[in-house]
Amino acid sequence: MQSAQASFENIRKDFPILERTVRENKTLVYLDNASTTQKPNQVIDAINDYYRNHNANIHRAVYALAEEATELYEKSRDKVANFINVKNRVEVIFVRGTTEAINLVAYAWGRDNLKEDDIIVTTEYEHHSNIVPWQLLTREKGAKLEYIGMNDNGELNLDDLDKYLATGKVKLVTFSLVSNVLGTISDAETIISKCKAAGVLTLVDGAQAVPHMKVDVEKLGCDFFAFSGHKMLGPTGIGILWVRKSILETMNPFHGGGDMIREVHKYETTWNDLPYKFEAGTPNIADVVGLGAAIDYLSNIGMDVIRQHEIDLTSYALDKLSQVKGLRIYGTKDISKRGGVISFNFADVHPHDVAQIIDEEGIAIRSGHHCAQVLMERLNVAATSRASFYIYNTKEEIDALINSLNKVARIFKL
Amino acid sequence: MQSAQASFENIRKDFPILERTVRENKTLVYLDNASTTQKPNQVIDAINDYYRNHNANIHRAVYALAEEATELYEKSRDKVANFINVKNRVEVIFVRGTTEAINLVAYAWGRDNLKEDDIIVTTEYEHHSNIVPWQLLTREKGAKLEYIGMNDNGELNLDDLDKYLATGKVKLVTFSLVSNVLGTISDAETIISKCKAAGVLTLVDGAQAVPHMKVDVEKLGCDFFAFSGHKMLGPTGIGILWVRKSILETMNPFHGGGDMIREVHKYETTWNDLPYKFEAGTPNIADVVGLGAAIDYLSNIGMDVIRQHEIDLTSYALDKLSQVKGLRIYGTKDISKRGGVISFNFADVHPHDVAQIIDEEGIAIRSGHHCAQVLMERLNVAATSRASFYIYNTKEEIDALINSLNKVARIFKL
Amino acid sequence: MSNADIYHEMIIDYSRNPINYGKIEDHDVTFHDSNPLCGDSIDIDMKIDDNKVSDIKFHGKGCAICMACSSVLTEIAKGKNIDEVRNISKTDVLGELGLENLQAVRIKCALLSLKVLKSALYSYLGKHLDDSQDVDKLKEEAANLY
Amino acid sequence: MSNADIYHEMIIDYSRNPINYGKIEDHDVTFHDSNPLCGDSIDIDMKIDDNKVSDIKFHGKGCAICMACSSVLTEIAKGKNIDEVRNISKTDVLGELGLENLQAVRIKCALLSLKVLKSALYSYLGKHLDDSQDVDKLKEEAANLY
Ligand SMILES: Cc1ncc(COP(=O)(O)O)c(C=O)c1O
Ligand SMILES: Cc1ncc(COP(=O)(O)O)c(C=O)c1O
Repeated sequence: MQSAQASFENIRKDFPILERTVRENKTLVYLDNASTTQKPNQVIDAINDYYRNHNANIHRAVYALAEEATELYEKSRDKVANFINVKNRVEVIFVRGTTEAINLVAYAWGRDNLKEDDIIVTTEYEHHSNIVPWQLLTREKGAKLEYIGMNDNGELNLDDLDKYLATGKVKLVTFSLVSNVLGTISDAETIISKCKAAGVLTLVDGAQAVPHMKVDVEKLGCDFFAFSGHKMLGPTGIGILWVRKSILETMNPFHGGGDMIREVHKYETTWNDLPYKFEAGTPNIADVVGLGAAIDYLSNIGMDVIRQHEIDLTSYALDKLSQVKGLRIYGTKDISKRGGVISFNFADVHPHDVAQIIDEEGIAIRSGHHCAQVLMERLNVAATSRASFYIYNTKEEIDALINSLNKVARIFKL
Repeated sequence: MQSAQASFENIRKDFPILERTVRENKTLVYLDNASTTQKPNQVIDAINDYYRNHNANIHRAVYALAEEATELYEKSRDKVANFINVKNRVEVIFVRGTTEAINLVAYAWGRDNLKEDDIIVTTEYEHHSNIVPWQLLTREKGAKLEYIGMNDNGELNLDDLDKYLATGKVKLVTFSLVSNVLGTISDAETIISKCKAAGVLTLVDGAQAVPHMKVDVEKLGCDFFAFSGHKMLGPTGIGILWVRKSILETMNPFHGGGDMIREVHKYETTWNDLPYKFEAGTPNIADVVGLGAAIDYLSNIGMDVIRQHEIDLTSYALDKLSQVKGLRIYGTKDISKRGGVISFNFADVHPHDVAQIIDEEGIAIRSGHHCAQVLMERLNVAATSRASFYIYNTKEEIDALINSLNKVARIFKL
Repeated sequence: MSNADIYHEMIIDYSRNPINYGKIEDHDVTFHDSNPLCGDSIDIDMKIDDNKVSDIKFHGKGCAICMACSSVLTEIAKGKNIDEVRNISKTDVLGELGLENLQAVRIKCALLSLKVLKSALYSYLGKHLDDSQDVDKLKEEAANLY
Repeated sequence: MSNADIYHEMIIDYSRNPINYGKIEDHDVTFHDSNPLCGDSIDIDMKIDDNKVSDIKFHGKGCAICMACSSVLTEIAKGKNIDEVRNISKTDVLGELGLENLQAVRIKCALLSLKVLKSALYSYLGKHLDDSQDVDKLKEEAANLY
C-alpha cells in the first residue's frame, strides 16, 4: 500500500498540466476524467518525436522515413492488440474515437444485416454515441430500437433482455461496459452469454472501461468492441474498433479511398486485406503512435493497480460525499460494481451553478446531461454534477472538492 | 528575389526533421510533399502547448480548461474560414482528412439526393478517395459514375463534361483542383460555370491546392470543398469539409453521437446547429489547434510567395529532369497550369527500383500508383516516380535528385 | 467576473422563485428550444392582443442564471408591443442582472430564453404577417444570438 | 542491406529477361493477385499432371525484385510435385537471390509471386481434393506470408 501510494505521487510529476493554476491562482483539481484525461510527458514526447524525427505517410513508400513511420504505426496496433488481448492484430481498426467506431458498425455491418422489424437492443444508461447511430439505422431500415431498463441502483434489468431476445428478432445487443454517468459496471458476462445462446451479436462500448481496468476481449466474448484513446492518457483524434474476424470478413467497406483498396478500375474495385480495408485515407499516424505510448504507460503501472487506486479514491469520495447534507448520489454504492465516476445533485442547486462556483476554486467537474439524456429522463433530473477520477488524482483533491461544496451551500443558503 | 530566397533558407530552420540524416549518414532530401508535408516547430509546439496547458473536452463544461480548449478549437475554425475565404464559419466542418470529407458528402448528401440512373461525374486523374466513395454510392443507388477524360498533356477534355451534362441526369461533378500525380491545375472556373448553368452541384478536392496556392471558395463558386491538414504543415488526423450553407442545411447527419444532437429521447432525436450536427463525438481537438498554427505559419509567408517559390523550383526541376537521357515526364510543361508535382519514368527501370536506389542517397520520393490507378491505366503505365516540392525545398535538393538518378543509370546499365 | 458577482441575491431568489413561471393554456404562440450542450430547456407561451404581448409565461429546466434571465426577460416583454419586443437585446437582459461579462458557455444559459422569445415571435409573425423577409431576418437574428 | 547488395547482376538480368514469363492457354489453374500498396500485379498459370507441376508461367507488372523473384520461384516449382511446391518457403526464394534481409515494404514485392503460387495451389486443391481443412491451412499460410 505504502509503496503504491508513493508511486502514485510520482505519477503526478509526469503530467505537466497538473502544475497549472487556474482562475485566481488556484491549483487545478481535475476531476473530469470520464470526459477526457490529461496526458503524461511520455505521450506528448512520443508525438513530438514522431514529428521531429519520423514523419512520413505510411505503407506505400520505400524511403527510410516511410519505413520508420509505418513501423511505429503498426507497432501501436500490436500494443493495442496485446493490451485488450486480441489474438489477431488484423481485427484492430484505428478510428477517431468510440463514436466513429460505433457508427462504422452501424453503417458497414448494420446496413447489410438489419431488415424491417428486426430489433437492436441498447440500454437506458448509454452514451448518445451508443443510441443515436442505432436510431438512425433502425429508422432507415424500418427496424426497432429497444432499451434494457435500469433499477434504482443503476443496474440493468436483464429480464428486459430476455423479453426482447425471446422475440427472435434481435440482431444486435449493445451496451457500455461501464456507464459514464453512474459508473455502473455492466454484468457483461451474463448479457453476452444470453446473447450467444440466442445467436445474437454483441457490441461493447468500452470507452469508460479500458482506461480503468483490465479488459480482455477474448474472455468477454463479444463481437464488436469500441474505445477512445483520449480517455486513457492518449491523444485526441484516435480510437479503436475491434471486430471479430469472422464478422469483419463479411463486412463491406465503410469509407472509400486510398489504402483500403486492392485494385481500382473505372467501374469496379477490389478491397485490401484486413484491417486496411477499413482504414481509408491517411490515418492519424502521430496520434496512433501517441496512443501506443499511453498504452505503454498504463501497462507499466498495471491495470490492476490502477483499478485498486480508483477503488480507494472512489470509496473515499462516496464516503465523504454522503456526509454532505442535501447531496444525493446516483448509482450503486457497491464499489465492486462501480468505476471511478460519481454523479450527484446538491439540494435544489442546478449542476451548472455547482460546477461554476467550484470552478472558481480550481476544481474541474462536469455538469449537465453527460451525453446521456435518456438516462437523465429515467432519473427524472435535468442534469447531474459528475466527478470522475484517474491515476493522478488524490484524496486531498477529493477533500478540496468537498470543501468547495461548502461554498456552494453558502451562496445558495443551503 | 534575393530576400525571398533568404527567407526561404530561414524557413528550413523551423523544421527539425530536415536536420536528420537517414540510411548511411545521408542528409534527408524530402521530396514527397504531395503525400504528406513535414511540420515546423510552431505546429509541434502548438500541439505540445495544448496538452501541457489547456487540454479538456470542449463545448460542454464550464470550468476554466474547458473554456480555454473550446476557445482554441473554435479559433482554428475561424482561421480556416479566413484562409479559404469562407464567409460563414458554420460551413466549416472538421473531419479526419480529405477522404473522410468526401465520404461524408457521399453518405450524408449522396444517399438522399441520388436515384437510379442519375449520374455522378468525376475525372480520370482523381485520387482514389474521389473515385471509390462514388463507386460505392452509385452502386448502392443503381446510378452511374462517369469520367471526364484527359488529353496527353494531362488536361481534362471538357467536351466530355458537356456530353454528360447534356443528359440532364448529372447530380454532381467532382474533381481535384490540382492532380496529385500530374500536377495539372484544373480549369475550375470553366467546369464550375458549366455546372452552374446546368444546375449541377460541384465538389472540389482541394488536397493538393490549398497547401500550395491561394484558394478562395467564394470565388470558386463550388458547393463542396475538401482538404487535409497533414499536406499543409498541419498534423495528421485533421481535415476540412466546407459545404455551402444552403446545402448543408438540407443534409441529414452522418455520424450519430455526442455533440451533434439537440435533444435525445428514446425514440426520437433532434439535431444541433451547424456545424456541430456534423461533428459527432469528441473531435481531434489538439490537431485542430495544430492546424490553426499551420495556417498562421503559411499566412505569415503568404500563399502567393509560396506559389512563386514552387514555380521556381518546379521550372528548375522540369528543366533538369528533361536533360536526363531516357527520362519521361508526364503532364503539361506549362508552369502556369501545373503545381509542384512531377511524375516521371526512367527508361525501363521500375519506379520502385528508382525510389529504393535513390533512398540510399537520402532522397525520399514516392513511387507507385499514387492512389490513382485509373490514371495509371490511362497513361498505360504500372507506376510512376514522383517528386513533389514544398516551401522548405531548394534547388540544391533538386540537384541531389538528379545526381542520384545517375546511380540508377549505373546500376541498371542505362 | 467572479462568482461572488454572478451569484448575487437576485439571481438566487429568481432561481428559487421565478416570475412568470408557468403555462398559458390559450396562448397565441408557443415555442420550445434547448441548449444542446447542457440540456437547459425552455418553453415560452404568449398571448398577443392588438399587437401587444398581453401575457407571457415560461417554463422549463435550467440553472439559476437561465431561470433568473427568463424571469427578467418575460418581465421586460410583458405589455410591450411586438416591435418593442423585437428590439429587446442581449444587454437589456444581461444588464438587468449585472451579467454583462459572463463567460461564453454561460452566456448560452443566460440567453436561451431570449432566443426562444425571438423564435416564438418569428413563428407568430410567419403565421400572421406576410412580410417574409422580416421574418427571415428575425430568424437569423435568433440563430446568431450567441 | 545496401542497394549494392540488392541490385546485383542477377536481379537486373532477370528483371529484363524474366524466365517462365508468359501465359499457359490450357492451364489447369490460374491465379491473380496484386500488392495494394504499390500496384505490382502477378498472374500465375500452371499445368498439373500426375500431381506434378508440369508447366508454370507468370506474367504481370512489377519491379526488378518482383520480376526476379517470380523467375526464380517458377524455376524452383517447375517439375516438383504438389507437396514439394506447398513446402516452398520464403527463404527458398529470397535465399536464391541473396535477399534475406530485404526491408519490409520490399519483402512484399519479393514474395507476391509466392503468395500467388500458394493461392493458385489452394484454389486447385479446393476443386480437386476435399480435404478442406488442408486447403484452409494453405489459404491462411498464403495470407500470412508477409
Ligand atoms: C460510455 C461512452 N461511450 C462513448 C463515448 C464517446 O466517445 P468519443 O467522444 O471519444 O467518441 C464516451 C465519451 O464521451 C463514453 O463515455
Ligand atoms: C488529390 C488528393 N485527394 C485526396 C487525397 C486523400 O487525402 P487524405 O489521405 O488526407 O484523406 C490526397 C492525398 O493523398 C490527394 O492528393
